[in-house]
Amino acid sequence: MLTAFAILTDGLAYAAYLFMVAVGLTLIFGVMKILNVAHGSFYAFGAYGAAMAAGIYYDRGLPEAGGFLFMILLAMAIGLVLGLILERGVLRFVYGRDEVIVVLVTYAVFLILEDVIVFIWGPQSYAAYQPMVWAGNVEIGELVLSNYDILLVAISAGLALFAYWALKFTRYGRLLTVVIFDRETAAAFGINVTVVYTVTFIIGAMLGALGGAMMAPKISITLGIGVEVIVLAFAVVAVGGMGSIEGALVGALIVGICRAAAVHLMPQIELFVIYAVMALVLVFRPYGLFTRAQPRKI
Amino acid sequence: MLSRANLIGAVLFLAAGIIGFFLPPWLVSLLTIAFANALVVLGLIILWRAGLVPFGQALYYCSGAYTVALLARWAGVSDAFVLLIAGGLVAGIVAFLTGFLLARYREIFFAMLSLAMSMILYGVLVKTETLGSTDGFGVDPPHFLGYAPHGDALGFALYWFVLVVCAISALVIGVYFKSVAGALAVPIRDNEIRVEFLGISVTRLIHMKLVIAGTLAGVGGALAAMTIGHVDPNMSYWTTSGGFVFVTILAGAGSVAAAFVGSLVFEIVRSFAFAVLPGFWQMTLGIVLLLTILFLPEGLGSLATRFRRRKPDTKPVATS
Amino acid sequence: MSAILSVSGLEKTFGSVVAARDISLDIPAQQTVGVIGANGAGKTTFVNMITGHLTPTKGSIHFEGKDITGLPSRDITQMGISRSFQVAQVFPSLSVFDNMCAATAIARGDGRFISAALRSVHAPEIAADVNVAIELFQIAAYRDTLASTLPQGIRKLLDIAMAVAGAPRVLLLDEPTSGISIEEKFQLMDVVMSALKARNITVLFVEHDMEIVERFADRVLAFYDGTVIADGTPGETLGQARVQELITGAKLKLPHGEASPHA
Amino acid sequence: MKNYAIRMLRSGAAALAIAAFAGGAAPVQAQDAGSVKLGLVTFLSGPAAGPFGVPGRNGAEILIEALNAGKVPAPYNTVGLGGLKIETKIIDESGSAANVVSEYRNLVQRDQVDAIVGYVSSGNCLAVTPVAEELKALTVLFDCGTPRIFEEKPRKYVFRVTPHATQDNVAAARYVLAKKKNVTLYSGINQNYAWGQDSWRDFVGAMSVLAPKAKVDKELFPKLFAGEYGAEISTLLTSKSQVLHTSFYDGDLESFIYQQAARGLGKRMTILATTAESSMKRLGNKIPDGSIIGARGSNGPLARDTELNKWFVKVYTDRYGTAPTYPSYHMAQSIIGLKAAWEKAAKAKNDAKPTIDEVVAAFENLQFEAFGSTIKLAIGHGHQGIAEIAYGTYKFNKQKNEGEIVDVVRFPAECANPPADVNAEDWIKGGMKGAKCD
Repeated sequence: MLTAFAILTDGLAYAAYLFMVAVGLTLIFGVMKILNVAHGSFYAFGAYGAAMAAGIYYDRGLPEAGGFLFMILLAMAIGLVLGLILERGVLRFVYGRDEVIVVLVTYAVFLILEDVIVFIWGPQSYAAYQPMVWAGNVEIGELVLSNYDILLVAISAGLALFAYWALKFTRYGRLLTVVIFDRETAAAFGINVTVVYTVTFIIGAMLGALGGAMMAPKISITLGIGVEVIVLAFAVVAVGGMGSIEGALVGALIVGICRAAAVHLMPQIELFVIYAVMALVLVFRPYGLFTRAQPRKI
Repeated sequence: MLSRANLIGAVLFLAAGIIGFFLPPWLVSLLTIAFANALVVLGLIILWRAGLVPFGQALYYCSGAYTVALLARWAGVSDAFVLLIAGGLVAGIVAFLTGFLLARYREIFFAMLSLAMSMILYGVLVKTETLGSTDGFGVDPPHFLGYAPHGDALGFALYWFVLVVCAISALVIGVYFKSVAGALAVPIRDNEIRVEFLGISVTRLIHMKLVIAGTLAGVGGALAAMTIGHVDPNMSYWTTSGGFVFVTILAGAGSVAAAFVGSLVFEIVRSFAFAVLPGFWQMTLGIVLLLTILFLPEGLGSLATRFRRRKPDTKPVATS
Repeated sequence: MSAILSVSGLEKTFGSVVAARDISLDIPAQQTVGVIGANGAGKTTFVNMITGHLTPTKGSIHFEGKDITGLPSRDITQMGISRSFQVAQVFPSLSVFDNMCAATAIARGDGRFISAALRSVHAPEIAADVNVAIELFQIAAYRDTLASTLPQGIRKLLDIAMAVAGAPRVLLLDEPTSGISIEEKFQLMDVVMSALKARNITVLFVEHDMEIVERFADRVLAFYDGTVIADGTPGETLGQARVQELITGAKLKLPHGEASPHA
Repeated sequence: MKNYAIRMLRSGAAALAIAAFAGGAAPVQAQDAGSVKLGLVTFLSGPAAGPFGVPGRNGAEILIEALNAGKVPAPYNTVGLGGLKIETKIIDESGSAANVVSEYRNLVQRDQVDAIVGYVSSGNCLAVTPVAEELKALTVLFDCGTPRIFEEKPRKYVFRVTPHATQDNVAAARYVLAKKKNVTLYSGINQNYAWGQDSWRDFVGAMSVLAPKAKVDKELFPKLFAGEYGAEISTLLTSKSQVLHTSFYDGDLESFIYQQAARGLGKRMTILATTAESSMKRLGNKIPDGSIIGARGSNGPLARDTELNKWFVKVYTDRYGTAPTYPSYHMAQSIIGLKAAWEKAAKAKNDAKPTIDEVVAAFENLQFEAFGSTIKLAIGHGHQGIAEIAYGTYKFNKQKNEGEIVDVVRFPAECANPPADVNAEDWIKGGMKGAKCD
């Protein structure tokens, strides 16, 4: 019973993390059909930015609660700038090229940004643990849960609800839905696809940076944190269905719970459980759980 | 089949072999690794022509390498020819088995599934302490039909061995590209349904391509294991696959020769970046990749074509 | 003479939508059959079922006495039923010659993959076949042009020529003249039909233009709401009141009527 | 066919031109009789750069600068190596084994270095060792921990003055049992790769020899660089273990410590972290008081208070603003060991420049003063160093706002290392016979 409860809470906490890193990736893929390897860089920049913000903020002894907000704001500002530069400076030149070529472009960007991180922040590691310590913990039976994890789950859930609301009920969201559904029609209806692309990419970059900022208090921010995230986010998105927001949510939950179950019940398979889940889902649902192949008309 | 291309290929091959005697050993070793990797890239070119780009080709590369390492360590096999054939064969079998699944997938889904498969092998290898876990283990220098060189002689022997394997592979793949199955790559990329309606199974054509590409990757891995003298699970990590795709894009799918040129240029650029910009080699590689995609969309192979087109006396290509 | 192609009780449903139902007919060898009907009447579904692109929900299809129901399209092609497409399906990044070589090479293959990996796609016998075929379909002038840059009519011809490369006994043409200007339509059909006649191919073609149907078909099938509502010579079928009301438009008077209202 | 041939010819020519260019751009430098050329290889990019690569490089930088100026305290106050100034070439250790081996060959054959000091990753150490033997290139491995290097085969040109990882875990077990005599249940969380697997195996082996009644409860092996340990911490919270062993380092260690701090794991069990010294400064009060801290030897705050150590800490801190951590020590002691061997060989030749084979002969079985302790190349046929190792208990000093290590226990080299001719795993399994702990 205790184990089941622990699996559930750990799985949820991990899923919250996965959803946060996957949601921006799936949004960009859905709208632009770009599998963005540089998403890992957004995550890393977000985390580094948050650490920088924590440094600036807490060194001045300002009230604890505000620091978290400042971290998130700074990280998202970095995401905005980075997204804008990449979309306008690089990606727009390869629109219309093969999907896989565009993946390689983002891979190149990722390689470059890895060294830009060294250039800006140096090779040493950073920490931004203050918000997590400030949040404290709560005891439930034998288990002790971190309030910060609970907060992350809440924020992720909020993000999912917000995304649902924004796509369904805002003008821009409905516009996106049209573009995701059928690009040609969208252009025919006079939607400015260029603007939609730029805005979407920036939102995706900001979401990636947000994911980094949210994780920053829990982790040591070192070189290479982006690499780990990319493949995880890929796995989540592949399981859920590329380009689907609800897919990212369900994918994150499945992967999160499976991993937590593996840690508690069969630690020896933890290393590849995520890929096994991904391969298994792809075998039975080649396009993930929430998207279908569109049959070609002949 | 003794065409002019093959003749020139043979001359180049001999030239490359002879040049080896005049190059410093470190450059010979660099060329050896570049050409071993070129075989993996050649396999990727086969797939790329059909519109398929796997992010998990390292699975077969690693299978080939570990086959060699395990045979050498546990079965005491030391003959390079036996090891090579075993490496290619095992990788080919792995490709044949995974092919039943992979051949049904396209585009990004194909890339992702192949990535997942190679990462599962990575996980298994890391978990297996008897295989040295992440540290991997060493491979003793191979013998060549009883000839057991040391030092620089070993370097040259390996170089020649790799060159011969490359030449044979280039010849075979050259024939394959001109064959019906090989030439159907572009039709498959362009319009799969049409190919099916012409009366041939696209899935099985792709399956065959996967097996050929997997075997080549295995042969490349086997050669790499003998050349480096060490294998480790990183050979199956997704960044290794990413590196091969990188070289493929750099090379372009234009010709068999592109694989070798691309791989060579990549290895030189990488080594150059390590020596000159030790802290920023990733950025250098990223910029090279980006510039290639933006300004050389057909890869390095297209440079030669462009150059030739400028010459007035050649027949213009019908349209572009 | 027995039927080369016979279908009975053919039905296809997509969920609750019935795309085809209760289709039974025989087609004798070397007949040229026109298929008419409004969009959504089930014509393309019918063609797709015969060529294996769709599996019928019910019913059977026999070709030369063999049951081919539900076989994959490539097997059906290998047995001798080819098709062309409403939107020409060619390989845009290859030249006309290479398009034809691909089609011919596949057709001449023995279906074994090892031999496909060994035979050259530009073998002399293949090139010879291709040269004959492009002459026959009058596209030889475009031999080295990339398919992506071909004019619409030539692309249609290429599509059909590729379908014929396999020396089929039955050929299904799905709207061979769609997207072609009125002036060019007859010319195109003349080229195609004479080429097909020269090879004794049984033809089934879907067409909206009643003049074309009238001119080229020996027999006309009229589709409505997923089933055949009339089957006979062009005169018989097109003369039926129900066909005129539902498909061709009541006003249409042969032989010099207006173009199909559905075009 | 023709196009193909011409293309191939042209591309071939182009490639050769580029190759020639690359060769020319990194010219083979003329051997200067007045200097010694040293290749340094360590991580300059990727996750291992921050914790190991860069501190290692920094350690080399200040030490070599001081050596060239003759400013290192006695007995190392001679200039460079035997009067010859040291030139360095630094290479990134990142990339595949193929890259690492290629770059190793480049250093030896293209750049003609006299010796190489480097390698953090055990996999890389294993990969370059046979190449070093083949090229007869003197190589001092500085930070990798696997005992396999000298256990698989005797080596001639490869040395490692830094003790291997076995002693970290054997000494850890001895310290735990000295401080907590009644351990009955313990768990481990280690990274799922060779380092973590080996560390845990050695620790469990030593524990079962020293405290046969203590039982293992949870054995957790999260992925390397996982960063998220929620599920692992939950599992541990449900365990009644008194001690938690971990060989996590830097990024992973810090992430784990932050996350466990938020959930109070440290209040339930004593954390034993074999490498925590290198992260101590950054972690501050997040490390629970009473945790057991190791430094992979007598390094950093666990080093002996010698003149040499005081000097090293001072110049390092002056230059980089933080005290040196154990990777800096490992690098510095590797270079100092090389210097000791070099000068011993030179002395035998009346201070003429020794050949590599002479240095190798002098290096074998060498004993020398390093920064934190004395190192003896006593095992691995005289190629593998052993040294005293210290463990201590963490205590956060609120006044100074920094951590301290108290209750330090020093274990002699022979207490935590196997004798010369026994391999580490067998030694532990066989009950650690021949250990001298007095």
